Amino acid sequence: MTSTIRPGSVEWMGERLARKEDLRLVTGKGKYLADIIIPGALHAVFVRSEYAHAKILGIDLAEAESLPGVIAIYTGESIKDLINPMPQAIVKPNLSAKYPTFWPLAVGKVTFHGEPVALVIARDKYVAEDASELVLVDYEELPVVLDPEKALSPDSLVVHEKDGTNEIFSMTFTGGETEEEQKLNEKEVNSIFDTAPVVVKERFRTHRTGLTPMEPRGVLCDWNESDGLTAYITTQRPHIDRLALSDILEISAERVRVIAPRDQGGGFGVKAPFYRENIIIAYAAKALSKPVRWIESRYESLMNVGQERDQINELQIAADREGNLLGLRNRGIADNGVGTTGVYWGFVMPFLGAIELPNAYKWPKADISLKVATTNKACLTPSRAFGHFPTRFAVERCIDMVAHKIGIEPSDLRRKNLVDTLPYTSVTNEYYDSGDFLKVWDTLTAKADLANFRKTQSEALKENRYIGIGFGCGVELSGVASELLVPMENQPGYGAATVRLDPRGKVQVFGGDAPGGQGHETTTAQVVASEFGIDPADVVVTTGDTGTTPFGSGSIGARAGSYFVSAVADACRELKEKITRILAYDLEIEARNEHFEFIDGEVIYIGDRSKKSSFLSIVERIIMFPINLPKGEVGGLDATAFFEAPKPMICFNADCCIVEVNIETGDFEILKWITTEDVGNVINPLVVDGQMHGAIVQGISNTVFEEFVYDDQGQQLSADFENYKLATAADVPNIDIHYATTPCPHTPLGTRGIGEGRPSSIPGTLTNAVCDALAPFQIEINELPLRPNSIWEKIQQAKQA
Amino acid sequence: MYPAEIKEYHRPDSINQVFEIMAHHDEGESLLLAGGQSSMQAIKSRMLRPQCIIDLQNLQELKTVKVESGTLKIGAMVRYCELAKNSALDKNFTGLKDAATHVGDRQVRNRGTIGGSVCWNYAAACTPTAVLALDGRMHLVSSKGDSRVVKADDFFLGPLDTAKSESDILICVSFEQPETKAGSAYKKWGLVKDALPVVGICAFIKLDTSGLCCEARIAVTGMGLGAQRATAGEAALLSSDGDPKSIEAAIDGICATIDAPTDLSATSDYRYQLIRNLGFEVIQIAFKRASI
Amino acid sequence: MQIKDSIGIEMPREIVFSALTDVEILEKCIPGCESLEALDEMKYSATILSKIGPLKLRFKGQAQLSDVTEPESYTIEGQGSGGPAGRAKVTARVTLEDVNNSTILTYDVNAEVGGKLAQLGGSLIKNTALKLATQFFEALNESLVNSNRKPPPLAVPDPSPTLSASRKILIAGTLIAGAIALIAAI
Amino acid sequence: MTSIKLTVNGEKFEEQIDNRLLLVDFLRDNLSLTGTHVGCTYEGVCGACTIHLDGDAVKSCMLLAVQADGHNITTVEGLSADGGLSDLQQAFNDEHGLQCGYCTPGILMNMADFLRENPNPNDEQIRHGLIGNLCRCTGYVHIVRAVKKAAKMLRDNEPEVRV
Repeated sequence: MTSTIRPGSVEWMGERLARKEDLRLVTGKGKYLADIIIPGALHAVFVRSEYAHAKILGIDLAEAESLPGVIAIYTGESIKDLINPMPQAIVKPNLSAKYPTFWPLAVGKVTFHGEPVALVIARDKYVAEDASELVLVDYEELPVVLDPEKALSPDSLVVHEKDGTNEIFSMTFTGGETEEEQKLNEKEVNSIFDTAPVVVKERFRTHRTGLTPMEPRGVLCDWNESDGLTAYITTQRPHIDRLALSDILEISAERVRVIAPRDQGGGFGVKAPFYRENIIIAYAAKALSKPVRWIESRYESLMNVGQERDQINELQIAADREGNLLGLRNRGIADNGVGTTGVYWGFVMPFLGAIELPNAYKWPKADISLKVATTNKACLTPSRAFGHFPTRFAVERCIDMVAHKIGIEPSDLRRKNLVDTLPYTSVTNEYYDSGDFLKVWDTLTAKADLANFRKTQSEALKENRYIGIGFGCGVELSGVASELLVPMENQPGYGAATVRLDPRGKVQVFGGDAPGGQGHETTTAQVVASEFGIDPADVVVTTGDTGTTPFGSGSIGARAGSYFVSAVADACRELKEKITRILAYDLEIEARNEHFEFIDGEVIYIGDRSKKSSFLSIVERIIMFPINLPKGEVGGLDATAFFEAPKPMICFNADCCIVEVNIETGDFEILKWITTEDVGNVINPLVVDGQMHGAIVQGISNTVFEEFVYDDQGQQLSADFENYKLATAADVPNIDIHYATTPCPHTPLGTRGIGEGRPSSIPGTLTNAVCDALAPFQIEINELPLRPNSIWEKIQQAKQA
Repeated sequence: MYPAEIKEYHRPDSINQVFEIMAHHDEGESLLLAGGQSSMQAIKSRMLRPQCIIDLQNLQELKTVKVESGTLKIGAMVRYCELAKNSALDKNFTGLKDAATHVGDRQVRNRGTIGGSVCWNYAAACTPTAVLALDGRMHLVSSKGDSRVVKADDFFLGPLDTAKSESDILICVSFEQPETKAGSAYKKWGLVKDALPVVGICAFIKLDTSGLCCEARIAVTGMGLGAQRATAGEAALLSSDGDPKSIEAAIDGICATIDAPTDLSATSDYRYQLIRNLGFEVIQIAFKRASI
Repeated sequence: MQIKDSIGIEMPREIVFSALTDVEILEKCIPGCESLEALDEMKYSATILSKIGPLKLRFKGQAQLSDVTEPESYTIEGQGSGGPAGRAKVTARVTLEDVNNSTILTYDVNAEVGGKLAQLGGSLIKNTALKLATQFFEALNESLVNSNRKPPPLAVPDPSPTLSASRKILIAGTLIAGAIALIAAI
Repeated sequence: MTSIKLTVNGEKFEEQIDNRLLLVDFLRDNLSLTGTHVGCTYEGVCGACTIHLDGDAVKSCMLLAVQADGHNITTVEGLSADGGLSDLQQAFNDEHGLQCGYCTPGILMNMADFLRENPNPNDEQIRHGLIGNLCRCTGYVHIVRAVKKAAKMLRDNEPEVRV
């Protein structure tokens, strides 16, 4: 087999190395959740609610239970006294909100179309589905509430009666901690708006869409009295799932092991929550002491997870005639659905979305508040661009509207107000640790060549062709610091990695977070290879198994490039210190770590390059022959390091796209997409570019094609890929990526975590381009999805006006 | 997700064998399976629970494309990918080729058949629309052995509803080679490329010796009613040379008689705009192709 | 989903209304009706097998009557379950207008669909419901014209034990709407 | 139960199966060829289950296993004969044409068939050919590059030996 890894290459950081993972994935040898075989595993199929809101009067299981091959059927009533209900502290944010009580299966009533009502367990998955059809649920339909604004009105029906209200979370993010400070701030902002020469006020609506990975969810649990529970789960945070299963099922934690399969078909946040299905499958495996497997169907998946965005933002911007931004005001409303999902409960996304609303601009003053409403829809689940896809759409659109009102180029207005000195703390107290926003912006505008475009645009208009250019940008979280993650998700933010050398000089790295295809095995190997001067082929990375990896709160918020590889580098450096201490002793020279170089499989004393050792032999010496060591030293080369940056970290990117709009049909084609990225020191450009392409196309697909639709009865009408349309390869453009990097001063390698928030600047950029193309019609589009039908209608209205 | 129980699966080698198998089952219990690209969706969602499946893959005589004394005969089991490549369609029937080239995706086109598509007559489908515009004829054989030919105008009755009874088999779809010059074209609009047609429109134009239109057939789909003729639009094209004014008149005729609904995919007004936009292009291309 | 339509029946309103009460006529006219049963004065149950092309769905449903003005108009609401395929609910306002000795029957039907039926073919259902509703009333019209019924002796107490004439009318109306609803549910 | 005889990746099989067993489940569960993946339910849109049936790229979730009796099937496990990488697989590795890899087997099978019919495709043709394969991670950019590179490799080397 030809190895694509060049032996002995010197500098692995920044190398476009072909990924190690690919060799198994392109030959069909990957092992995803559904591929993991445990002999005798039973199959589970959920019976799900067909009503958006209905009492459960009774469930008749007789016929289903009599079907040969059916082993057990659970219902809410049969388990509610046997399993602790949610909420549970381990998967509950430290934020004051109303947390609904719920069990893995609906108890008393169902609150959204698709909610799990019963669980059928059978020997064969076809039989399990047959049996699920024979479970007869007697529903009494109840009225539904589907509009978040109606849900917040005092006379609305309340979905979770015990809460007494549908307003499960509300917060003001500006002015200070106390209500008085916030009120004072509000008054000051009011006066700014009263006197500002330019004020734009608009209602921005983002529809319900999100990120469905190609691999749906799955849980495979095994139980035996000696080892306890082994749970394979499609999850981004196995260590949190383990503690949650331990608390809820009351199995002491050392007898609970959660394994995220090495190969996962995408996560994008959808596999970050702790789901109720995990609980009941684990419970069933224990109760039956037989392995139980649940593979989610796409139908179930689209009705339960991957639904996010769905916000109304009443946004106002005040500015002066020269385009200096004076003030920002926003009243946000989010449609939370029923909020029955562990860790996030739905509202944590709009919470962070409000914090990130200000984006990369200097706002002297801001007044930002948010209300989150429960409705009879599926609970919001995290989706890449966590919570701030809608708020960034609102800000990036409103900034263009201000520029149009003043009569200056939107890109000039942005540049004038971009944060230009870092570190910087935003009006919502978000800390921007480092970066050069202007460098990124100027690189973009140079590539975009606006002046030339305006010429082309006017010539095209003469031929009745409407082309337009749109700009947008985004500050994104680069890992989530404990100071934000503890309150937001009740979890630590530090990265943890164990690096273990073996006597053959090979390296094993263990990480607790569970990736879903981001290439960690290769990028981590490049970091270790660069530290020890060896070949990435000699580095093996294991992730996501709570039995073998150090604690990590999960693959979330672009943690790998920021926190995980930093912990890996720290662990490597700790081992290098030990290696050089012992080598200097062996070579009988007075030298410290910085006097040695790890390169091409050797450890060389810089003072006299003839004094050196092969990496292999010094490692073998320390592990296998730990005698004649410096005082206090002991053998072994294994280190675990924990990394927490002093302050939260960010990355910054900017987008420009050019579109042509067909005014006959409202169809538009993206002719060009240019992006400039401050991604810090890059480990592998192939991987970074892949993340950017994926995020931008996800942003385009969310903005134009995908929409979760509920009818007026709360029936979810987009439960398959024919109705919930993903962008195909033929619907999206190529993407030109240009780096405009500044090393991150707060990580050992100068790397930045990138790609999590990346889709957030896409809806604004794309809609700005369409509006720019339609400038002759004075059209401003502030509602998503951005589709030809609505664009054409706006053109008709403009023609009539 | 998984089909309901299927008691019997048969793969007959002749049409008579098909009828023998069907005789053992009540009407509607057995399902004729061609490419399976539509019926398998219904079987897997369990909206269709056939007790007996009769797989037609061995019926070689249904797989041929031939021209017999001025009639193009396309076997019911001819696949989209074959239609998209078959030169026999090049002269007058490119509308069917346009449709077949953009049905679903490559994998669907490698399996799906013209017979399966016209018999399923999904509410929004390309192939039935092209067959209707091109005045195709469905050659049916019934279990009692008699065969009949049903013109497309009488074959497509409504969504999922055609003149084929449960005990009939479709042998082929035939098209009369026009004596005069003729041309056709099909276009559709969907949110994502090659999606099911929110609006699909096919035009078939015949020219007399002096290059003026002597016959015009137009069919639309995407209105929730399967393939529909738009006769009102056709008259305006007669004896024209495809000039914009008469095409506009034809489009006005179509929009006046076709009921374009509002649904999740498009508003009624937008459907009419698409009919105008695609309709104009399609008729123009049909005229151009006819005049070559 | 809304359907509004009307049909002219060359029979006096009373005859049309009473025809709507005749179980045999209804069983014949409702496309795919397999069983009809009166639960009580205001409630009725039916099993209907409806077909669209190859799709066949059996619905067990009930219909409930409300705000009746005899023999002019009434409202009915039918609920039907098609098992795993889903369900349908229909409310219909039926009005009969006397126009020089014949009747204009107008029906204004709103169909709501749930479960897979809504997800797989919402618009397909509406078009089918309209077609079947029209078929029902055409069948009713035909059966009336053929049998050339004379108006029933309304004054004479109905021999059947429980159901008063007006109640039978109402139930029949319910049936029609229920039928439409259920059929709509395919 | 019905007995079927077929060839999968060059190996002959005879199996007793249910009439209703989907071909994708037969390959994954009966033959443990788990390289073919399932990404959607009844709609058959995502393409992750694409295999070759007598050389044609088809969706194995839209076929009953009994329909494959007597036919020759190739799955992603059969794309490279000697456990190495075919030109197409190598190109995807070189150009980072995959991330999570869940859609990749379906894309490789579709594109292997596509490249036989289109030896020198441009971007637009490749993107139209990919409509039947949904990918969520890559945004398709590297996939298109990988297919283009594979086309060049295939044109330069002697044609890949069909298994």
